[in-house]
Amino acid sequence: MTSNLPALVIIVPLLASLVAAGAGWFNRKAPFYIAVIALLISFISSVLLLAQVVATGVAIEYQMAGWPAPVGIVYVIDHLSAMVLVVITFVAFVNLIGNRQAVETEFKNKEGAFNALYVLFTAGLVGMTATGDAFNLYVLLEIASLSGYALIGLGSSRAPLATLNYLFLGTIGATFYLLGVGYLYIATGSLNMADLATIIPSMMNSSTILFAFIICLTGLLVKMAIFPVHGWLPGAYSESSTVSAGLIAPLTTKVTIYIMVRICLTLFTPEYTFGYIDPTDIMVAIAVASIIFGSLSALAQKDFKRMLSYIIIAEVGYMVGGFFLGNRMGVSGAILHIVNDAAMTLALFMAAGIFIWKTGDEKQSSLKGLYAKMPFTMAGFTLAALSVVGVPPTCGFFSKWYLISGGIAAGQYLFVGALIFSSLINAVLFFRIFEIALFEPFKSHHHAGDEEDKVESHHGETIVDPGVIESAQQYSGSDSHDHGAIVIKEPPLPMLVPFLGVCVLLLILGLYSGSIVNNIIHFAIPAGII
Amino acid sequence: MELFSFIVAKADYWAYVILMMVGLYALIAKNNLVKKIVGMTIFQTAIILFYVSIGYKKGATIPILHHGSDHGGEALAAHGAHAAAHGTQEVAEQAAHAVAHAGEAAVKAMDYINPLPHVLMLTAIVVGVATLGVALALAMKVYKEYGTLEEDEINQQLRNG
Amino acid sequence: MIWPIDLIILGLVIVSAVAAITVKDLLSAAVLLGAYSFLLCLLWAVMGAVDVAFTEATVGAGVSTVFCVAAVFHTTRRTKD
Amino acid sequence: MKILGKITITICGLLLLFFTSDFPDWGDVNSPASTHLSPYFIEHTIEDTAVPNIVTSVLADYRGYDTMFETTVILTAGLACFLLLRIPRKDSIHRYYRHEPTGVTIRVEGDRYPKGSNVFTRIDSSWVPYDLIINFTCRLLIHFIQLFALYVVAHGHHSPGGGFQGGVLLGASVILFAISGNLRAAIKRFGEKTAAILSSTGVFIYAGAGALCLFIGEQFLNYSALGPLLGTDRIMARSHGILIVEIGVAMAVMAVMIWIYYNLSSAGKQDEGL
Amino acid sequence: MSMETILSVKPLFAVLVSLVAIPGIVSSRSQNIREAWTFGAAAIKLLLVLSMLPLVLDGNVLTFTLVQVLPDIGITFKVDAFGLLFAIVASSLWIVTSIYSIGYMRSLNEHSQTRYFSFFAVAISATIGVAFSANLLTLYLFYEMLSLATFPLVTHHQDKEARSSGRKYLFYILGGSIGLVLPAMMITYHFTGTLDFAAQGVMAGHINSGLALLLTVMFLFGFAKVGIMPMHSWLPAAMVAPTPVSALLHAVAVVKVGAFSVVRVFTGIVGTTLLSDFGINGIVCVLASITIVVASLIALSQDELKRRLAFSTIGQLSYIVLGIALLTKSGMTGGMLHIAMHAFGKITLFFCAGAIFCATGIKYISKMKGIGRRMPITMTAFLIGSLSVVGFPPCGGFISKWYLVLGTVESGNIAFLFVLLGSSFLNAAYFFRFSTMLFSAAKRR
Repeated sequence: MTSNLPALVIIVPLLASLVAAGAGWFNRKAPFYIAVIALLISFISSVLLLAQVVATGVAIEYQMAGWPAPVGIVYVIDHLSAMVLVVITFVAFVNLIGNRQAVETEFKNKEGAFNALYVLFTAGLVGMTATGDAFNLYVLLEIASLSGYALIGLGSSRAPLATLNYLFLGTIGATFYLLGVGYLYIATGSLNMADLATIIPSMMNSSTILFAFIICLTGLLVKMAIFPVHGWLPGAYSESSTVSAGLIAPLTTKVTIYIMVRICLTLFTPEYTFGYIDPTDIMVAIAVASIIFGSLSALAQKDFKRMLSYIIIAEVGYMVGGFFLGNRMGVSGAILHIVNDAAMTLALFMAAGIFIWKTGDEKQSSLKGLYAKMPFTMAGFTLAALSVVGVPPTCGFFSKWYLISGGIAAGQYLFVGALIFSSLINAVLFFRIFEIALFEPFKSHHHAGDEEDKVESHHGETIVDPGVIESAQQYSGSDSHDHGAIVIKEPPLPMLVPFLGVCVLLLILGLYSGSIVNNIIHFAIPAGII
Repeated sequence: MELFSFIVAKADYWAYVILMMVGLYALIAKNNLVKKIVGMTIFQTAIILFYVSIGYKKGATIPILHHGSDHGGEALAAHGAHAAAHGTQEVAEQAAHAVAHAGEAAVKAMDYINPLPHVLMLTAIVVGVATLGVALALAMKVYKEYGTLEEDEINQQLRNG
Repeated sequence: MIWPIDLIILGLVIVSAVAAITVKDLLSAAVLLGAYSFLLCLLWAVMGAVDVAFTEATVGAGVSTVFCVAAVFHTTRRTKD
Repeated sequence: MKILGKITITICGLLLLFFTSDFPDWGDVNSPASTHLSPYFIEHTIEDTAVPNIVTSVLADYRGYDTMFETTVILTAGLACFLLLRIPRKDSIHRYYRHEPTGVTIRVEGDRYPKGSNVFTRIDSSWVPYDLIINFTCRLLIHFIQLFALYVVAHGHHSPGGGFQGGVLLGASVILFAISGNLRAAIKRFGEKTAAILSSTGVFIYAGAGALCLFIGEQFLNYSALGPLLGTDRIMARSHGILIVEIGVAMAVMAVMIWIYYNLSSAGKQDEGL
Repeated sequence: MSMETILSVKPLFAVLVSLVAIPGIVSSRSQNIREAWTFGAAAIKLLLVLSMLPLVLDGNVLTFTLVQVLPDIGITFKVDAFGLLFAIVASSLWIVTSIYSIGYMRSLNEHSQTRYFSFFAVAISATIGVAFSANLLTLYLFYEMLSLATFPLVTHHQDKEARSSGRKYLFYILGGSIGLVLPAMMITYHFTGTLDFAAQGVMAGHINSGLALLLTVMFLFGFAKVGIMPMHSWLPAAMVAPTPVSALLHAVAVVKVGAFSVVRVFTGIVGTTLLSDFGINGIVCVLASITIVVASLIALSQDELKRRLAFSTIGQLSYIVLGIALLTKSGMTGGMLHIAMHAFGKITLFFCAGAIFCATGIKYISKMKGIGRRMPITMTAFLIGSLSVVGFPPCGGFISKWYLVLGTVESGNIAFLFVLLGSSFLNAAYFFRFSTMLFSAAKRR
């Protein structure tokens, strides 16, 4: 069975989504568990694949339908794709188990379709990551996109419009990519990435190849929402339901960046990308614009999820800029940041999910006094926020380290400056939230118990001092007798534990980033990049 | 005549660019959501035109083989019919050539149009209709929410709260 | 000698595409899109892509048009551009 | 926006036009596209898969993996439309009933039914009388459409067509029935649940056939593994495998087309259609 | 004396021990249990730190690498004499401060005491981490950890003033570390390929004079905790914190971490030869001297006792920087000693200030007339503390100041001697004017 692992990673979610879609018509609880089990199997398979690749050091090739490379479609699991597979399946799995209650309330009577689409989205991303065929990538990209549209579209009342914009730009991006593949096909007659990589060096001067590169890249840049074409992202992510945002926000942009890395390094060889075309200056300039724009726009947002969305735009700039620095440090940083940013974004959106679930409001001001009310959640949130700011030893610091190192080595001091600037802005953003959550007295969101809470947060411990948590829980416990007031306390354990797990993971990723880089990313970058 | 053959050689590619730009224009500049969706469909089908043009080979026939014993007769007939339909000298010659070699079942690649782009484009068509369906569903939801399909009117409503 | 047919249909395709995005009535746009798809289907038949033509005829000209009409029916025919 | 659009498309268009000059001529037999990979398919389809329609063999076998996801794309669209549009509860505002003997139309508020409902028939609010010819013609046509669709599915190995086209035709026949009559009658014959489950089942047949190959011990979707099961040699097994998946595709595509139509034409209420 | 490098896990334990106590502190059901945790951790920490003393006195160096986070940089601990001195000062003062905190917090019935003790423990952990850092990255890590852990302590009162002070605090500290130290560190790493503290620095031979000057200045200002003007104004603002916090953190841990970091970077990264070869130390000396004089003058004019102490601290910190930047043996010794001596002296003064506030609720010097008669023991302690800070002979402060003065003489730059002496007079002025006032007759009621 181990030889079939590359297929299992994607087949299990695919079959499970079909079963879940059908089972939803008979049992409302079954689809969720089917989805969870499938994602777990997929996650385990991808971990095994990663272990196998790291142990042997050789890429695994799997021939779909038994046809060898240029004729049929092959899956290629190398260090890079195995790592991204682990990230995708992990994020999907954790986000789903952490949001069971939210799914049940937000998608009532449509659990089957929702879980099926959720798993299909994951399957699409997994396929995109693993495939070695340029056209197959397009098909899977469309699966991920279409299921993504559906997941996002069923959010707030503004979600359909935002999703429609996303759909238009997403289609433009995907179609551009398809056109690029067509240009490659007309020039070379092949669709297999490895095959193309052997042909392209012999026809470096072909303008068709050049245009294929440009247009593929343009399509992917639209898909990853870099600065001039970012318009769809904030609306789509902030209006969607939290469980969808928790899946899509960490993964879509990151996987698209992975695809960009894959296309530039595996399909167009590094010699072509960095040697012949050398787009470093212009791409880094775009990245810098994206970082600065994303950071400044985030500063202007009142809505928590919207702010996170703009941070994502800045993070996209990190990765694109880092990759196109074209040196080993920068590319390592970009790849490491794919992993780290996925984890950070997941943690932040899970935190957002918990806040919204608990307070029923997306405004930053609704976080008032939450430190006293839900200390564990806020501790996790603080950790995630510090990671985005880039405080060691959280993982965000280390990818930033590589990116800045790469920037200095490449002499792109503007990029270095933008990274530092964005870190400072992020610090301002998150400390603003910390302040609100720490200083402002807790405001009851549902009128009842308002007075009592105010008293408690200021002087509650002057009488007895049983420790913050106990007191907070006691008070909220007594609040719950109030008619219909939503009491803010820690979320239920199935929600809290996965969230805290992700937050701890941020630390672990940070501490072990050295081994990740040495054992995985080092081998994922072709030797041609120094 | 030189110019003419040049036009014929590239006309399909030009046409695809024009169609693509028509679609892209509608996507970017049109105000009505359904119009944008129409533009999106045109945009996607332009790519299909591009791919199918890649696959076309002069003097070749449709990518369905006439083969061996059991279906040989039908396939041959079909093939002949196609050649006749095209009415070109070369195709007829190719057909005759193929008939001559039918017994040996030696298939020559240059006799048949490249099937690979067709396969890819079947997928693209299906993706197109799937996207269309989802886009229309979203447009209907938008209409239900705002009572209009015009983007400027929707933005007006959003601005007014 | 299929190029004359090819060129003529290409011209018609472009005309119908432009018409579909300029006509000031969404139902007409939907129907014109159907016509556009059908012309493309002809074009592909000419180029020997029979399977693609068949698919375009059923999916593009058939079902897509029905979907568009259904959507227009449930929203509005009005358009400003 | 208009000016921006015009500038964009002018720049893009000119760039694209400029780069077409490097293309091989239209119909060039010696272009890379025609010489690199595709000759393999043309020359080996019979010996590999015993399917003369190269498009079918490439679609369902060489690149069968693509096609599986192509079917999944369709399913995704169906699920997406359902998730986005479907309103489970019925909006009980008002309905129209027609008294058949007299032709009088009455409007009923709420969820009630008029007494003696065997003489009353429910009609759509946009109902137009005297559609007898349309009704009759369409119902006559539907059988032929379906027959042709089945032929297309089954004969995809040898002639243009296959699961997709056949599936769409099958779906179109039901859609035609819904358009010519009314949506409720169509739903009564081919319910939403049926459509949903059939669509999943169709893709499941495809992916399941692939997974079966995997469990037998070959690669995913390598139908030749099914040879012993079907009692044929490995090459014919591929041919049969293609037929199996084409049936799955047809099922899924038909069901999804109908499902999307139900949701789109009734804005998710599945009450009154076009 | 044999210089040996010993692999030992003790430094890690010394750092972690107070972190381990946090779950205990958080989950304690009563005040007593919670404080028992604090004391236990503090005692163990001090014992751990002291247990390393004999080895280090023999001239050994203890190292331990926790994890290799970057290809050739790990989170690595190294215990040498200077680091250990600082660690002993910090961990012994933690015990003292804990006792003091308990009295202070209980007597004032402060809220959120659990949070207070937890973050206190984190802050100490970070301080020890800084003391034992073997490379700049590890130091930076614990430096940031300290900045963040002290934020809730500084803003403990959660009122408007605390909030604006907290903002200021973060703005200077985080802005300095992210905006200046991080890039400086990266540039250093890029050119030298290492961040380990080496005896002669790592920059020599890799970096030209202009860049070296730029990096030095970036480090000096970036470690804003050292309070070189103009990066000083967070320190008076942070005095809104409860007094134990001001005492331990703003007299000992935080500012001394800043000074310690600067010393480490100057000696271990930039390297003394480079500093003197390029004449960078002169610029640093001038910056420090300006800070010394200006801070002392401002201190004179402050009426709030804690603010006066704060400006005094700013001045005293620059003594350390000045001592190091003189680049003479005595100057260096003086600077390093001054870290410890000033810590003990200043913490005494802060404790007294807190005691006055607890007992009388008075914050302003002008209202404290005659308070010495009501609290004679406290005020005697205050007098001794201030004598030490001024540098009177029997007190610890004298020793360090003596070495500093020697250093200025050795360096041959008499101007700095005058700066030192002049500021000592100013110190004397602002403390003794106050002290005499304390013991003068109280106003008749």
